[in-house]
Amino acid sequence: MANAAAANLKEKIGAVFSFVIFLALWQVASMAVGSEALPSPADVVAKAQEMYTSQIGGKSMWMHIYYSLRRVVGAYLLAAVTGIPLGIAMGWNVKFRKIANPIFELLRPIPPIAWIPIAILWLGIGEGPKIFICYVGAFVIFVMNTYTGMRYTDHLLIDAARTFGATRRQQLFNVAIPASLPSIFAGVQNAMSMAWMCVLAAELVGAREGVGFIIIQGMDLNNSPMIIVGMITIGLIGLFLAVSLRYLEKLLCPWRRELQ
Amino acid sequence: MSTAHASALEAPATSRVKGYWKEYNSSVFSLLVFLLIWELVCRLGFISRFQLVPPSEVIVVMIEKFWTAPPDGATLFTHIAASMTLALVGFCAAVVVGVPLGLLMGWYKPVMVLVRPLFDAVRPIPPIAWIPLAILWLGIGIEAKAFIIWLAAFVPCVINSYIGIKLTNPVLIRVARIYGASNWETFIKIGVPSAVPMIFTGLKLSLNAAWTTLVAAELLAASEGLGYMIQMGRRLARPDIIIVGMLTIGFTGALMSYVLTKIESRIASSRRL
Amino acid sequence: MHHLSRITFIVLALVLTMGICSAQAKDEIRVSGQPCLHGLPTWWAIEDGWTKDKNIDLTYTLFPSGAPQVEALAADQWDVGAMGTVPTMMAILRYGAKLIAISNDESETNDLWVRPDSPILKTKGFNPKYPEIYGKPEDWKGKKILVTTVSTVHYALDATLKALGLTEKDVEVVNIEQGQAVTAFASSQGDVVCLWAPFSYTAESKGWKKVSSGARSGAMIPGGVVVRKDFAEKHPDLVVEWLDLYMTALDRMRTDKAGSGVWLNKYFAGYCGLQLPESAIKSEFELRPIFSVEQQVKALTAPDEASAWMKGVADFFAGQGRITKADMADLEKSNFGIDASFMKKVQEKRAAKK
Amino acid sequence: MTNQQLSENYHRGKEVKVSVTDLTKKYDDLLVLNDISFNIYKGEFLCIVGPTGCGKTTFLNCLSRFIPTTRGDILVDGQPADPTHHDMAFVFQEVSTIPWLSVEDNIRFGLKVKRRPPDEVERRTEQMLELVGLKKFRSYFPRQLSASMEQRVVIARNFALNPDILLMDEPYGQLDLKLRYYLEDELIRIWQEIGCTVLFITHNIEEAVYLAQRVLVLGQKPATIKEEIIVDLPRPRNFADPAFVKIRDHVTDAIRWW
Repeated sequence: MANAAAANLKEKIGAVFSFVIFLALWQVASMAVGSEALPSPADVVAKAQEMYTSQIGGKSMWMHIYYSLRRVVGAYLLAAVTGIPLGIAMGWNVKFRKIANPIFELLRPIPPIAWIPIAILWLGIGEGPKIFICYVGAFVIFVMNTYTGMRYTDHLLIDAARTFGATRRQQLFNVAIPASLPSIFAGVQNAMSMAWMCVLAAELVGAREGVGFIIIQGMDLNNSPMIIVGMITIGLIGLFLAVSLRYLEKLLCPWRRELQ
Repeated sequence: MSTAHASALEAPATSRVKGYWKEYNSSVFSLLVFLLIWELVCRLGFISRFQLVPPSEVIVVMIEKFWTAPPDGATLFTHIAASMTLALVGFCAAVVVGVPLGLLMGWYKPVMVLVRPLFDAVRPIPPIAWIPLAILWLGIGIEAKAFIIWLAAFVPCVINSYIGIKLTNPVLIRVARIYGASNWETFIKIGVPSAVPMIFTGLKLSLNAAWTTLVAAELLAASEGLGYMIQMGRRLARPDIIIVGMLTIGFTGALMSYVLTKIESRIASSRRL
Repeated sequence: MHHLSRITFIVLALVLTMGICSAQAKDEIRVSGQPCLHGLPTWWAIEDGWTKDKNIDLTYTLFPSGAPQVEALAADQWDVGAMGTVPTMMAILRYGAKLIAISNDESETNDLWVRPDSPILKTKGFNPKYPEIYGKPEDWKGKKILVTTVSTVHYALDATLKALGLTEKDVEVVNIEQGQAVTAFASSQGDVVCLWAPFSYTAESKGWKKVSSGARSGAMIPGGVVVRKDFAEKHPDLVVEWLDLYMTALDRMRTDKAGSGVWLNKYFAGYCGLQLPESAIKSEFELRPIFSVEQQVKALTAPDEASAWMKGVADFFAGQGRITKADMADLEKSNFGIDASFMKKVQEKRAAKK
Repeated sequence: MTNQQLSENYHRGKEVKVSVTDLTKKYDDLLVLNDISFNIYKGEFLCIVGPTGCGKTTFLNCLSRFIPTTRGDILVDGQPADPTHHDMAFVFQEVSTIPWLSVEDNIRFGLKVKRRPPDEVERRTEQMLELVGLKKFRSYFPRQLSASMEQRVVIARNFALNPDILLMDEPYGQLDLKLRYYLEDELIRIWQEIGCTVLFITHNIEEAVYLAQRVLVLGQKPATIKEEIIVDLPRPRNFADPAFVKIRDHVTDAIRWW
């Protein structure tokens, strides 16, 4: 116990240490190349304070964050609701797989960002295309992970269920789906980071609100502290999303152990 | 005599073809139906031809694009070559840096304690958010674009190498230790080889990430490449060019991961992993 | 398969219902615009309540640039709007949109910039026909030029090179978006950067020097005001009504520069999120000639004005291989989509009022 | 002969290879090994038996320096034990073939880590391949082998070093009976041929008596040596031999006692 606490403390000190080194290097680098190319940490903090207390493009920073989050979460839920059942169907029913897989395989390798023009062509501007882009990104991951999980379900398990006289339906709901949960959950995390990346891409290409817009503003105004504050905000939200998902996962599936 | 021989040889071949056909007929059928519906939706005017181009036209444009440069300024091959170069440069750089870093993080505690916090801090920032800084720091040449792709490909490389080496069978580590191997030697002779399968999984994810980010990277100062082609399609309001660009990205990406999978299975089978 | 199409259907249906629900109202006109001077009129009309006693309802959508604006036109997302010459041409060519007014003359705000130490600045007026262009052909040769290709500023660059007796092959053209171009040029990338306002003002504030522009190189770049084909056919009266408002704003901009400047500043800073220095706001009105209703009617009908300007741009694109001969023929057949009837009705309406 | 005499005879004139004195190991407050002292003679086959969880594995780990000892000395040829200086070998409970190396490369592994000259590496490898009868399978990978073949590879790898001491931690615990008997005979055969020092840990009394020249019985945690039994039986031994049964019962009693 004492050892573990000591190791934990050591790790924390290490983390602090590495950040201190990082900040120091940042400061030195910014002095070396000039604050134009790389603003110092202090500049960034000052800018952050200003940005979070004033309005950008007629909205506060919190509103921008809200807009981005709304898009991501909406698209993500939609993707989960549609992608997981599709993956299950593809993994379970051979006929369905043969029909759906080729089309899925045709569209799957197209990166979500490449869908942007088509999304605008079909859905115009506004929330539609942005949600659509995030949806495409998360959907593919949900389907892939669910499908992989289903396909690699241990056949022994299903055979065991069959010998107990389980119906096809019971085999699916009591054996195959629970057995593919780990793979599905791996997708849960990946799909979120993909959706988060996609919302940025969508906002970078055209939006009036959202955190991606902040970065584009920073670039258009040639204001590098603003860009960096935007990036840090994005990173923090990404982290927040990942952590809350992990927490949710622990809550829902306490049996899953994680590799440290 | 010879005819009997020939038919005996042919029989398995035809049955193999039949087998393939049986395996894939419904897939081929479903693709054809998909294309047919797509064609009809466009032809019958359910969707305006400015929003979606029928597949027949897409194919024509795609074939044309193999040797004609207008309207986007380069042939399809030029675009593919440019994009692939870019993606592979970023990908290779990510592998060269990311895999050793992940391995060292998994093996040496101090490396992990120092690097992990920074890595965790940078990781949630999507690569495309770096575009403005990439321009600022690296300009508008291939460096900035490769940097964006590098960032995208770097993360799975590190994570998978890290997990791979963490999963090294402890018994094997002890085997090396008992023979008096140093920590470094154990790392090289036991840790690294045992992480190889995970590293390969990471490489596939990496390549995928690299290719996904490509379009975003090519939004940034490019005069050729598939992302640029799509961009030109937008400026010229040419949905056919956009769709050809999208499909080409899809095909090329799928082809590249197929090649990597082949390489992997070749290496794996030579080592019987 | 069924699943997939059902999913897409659901997504589409959801989004469409969202769109329709929010769009049902009285006589609605959906207007599109950009963070630019020519986007101001509609926003101004909405904010200042010009439509209170009128039977129309304006909604305004801002687009960062022309490409998504034209894409949104394909998706029937807006009815009327103002945009640059290139998207205007694309909207006309691909979607049969009508050019009903010239928002402003953008020739001077599509400009080419260099850093103060550039050798191009040493000479001026090499070609006496274009006295305001800087540099000798030798100075320009081999320069790396950052430009958003297939755009009006690309047209201005082309005209400048022609004026110096050069072609694009003599220089290195790098395609880049406007915001990125500023960032890249600021970090010492490239030798010349081609920008349009408001990015030009950033260039100015950084001390970069203007070496040419559309106006200086004889390239006329008219900002287009367009109407969607369907809408023009179904609601010509609404188009006239809106155009009247638009012209009212333009008239104010012409006559009351200071008063309009306040609104432009509000539009930029409060709505578009662009912080511009006061001098930039002033420049907006100085550098962009704006036409009155009478001038508009003349420009739209005279063979040597709007149609000639559009033809200049179209020729440039045809020369670049961006549009085909068939496209060119289409454009000429439709007289570049120019339709003066709406502007004439505005003129009649105003005459009647007087 | 009484046990006492047997023991005295056994120890007389033998050359000490490994000497363990006062070996103690604590995990925080948990005492696992308590003051263990004994010698291992050169070329001896020594078995340690004890109930499950008595600290056998901890003991081996201390011996091979995988974990630091709390107190006490372990000397090999009068020098503190150290894998980098001494030739130690270890056969683990788990199968420890290296999956990405072929049979022959597995056997070479230890020799190469020890940086033996190449001609010696080749010679020893050939010899071991012959000895364990895997010549035909030299280029196979562990995945392609049966469990018994894998264990033979591991044994070959360890004997190839001609180690100062070979430590074996219940190596056959996971195998079925037939295989175990076969490998036990194999082990004895190789040991007799090569003649190195073996310390074999097991919880299987029969196995211990079958293999060992001498058996040490460990008591419950904290582990201490409870009894030493000399197994003075001719080889090959027979499970049904009354003398064998007598010793086996004696060891069983010794363990049951605690």
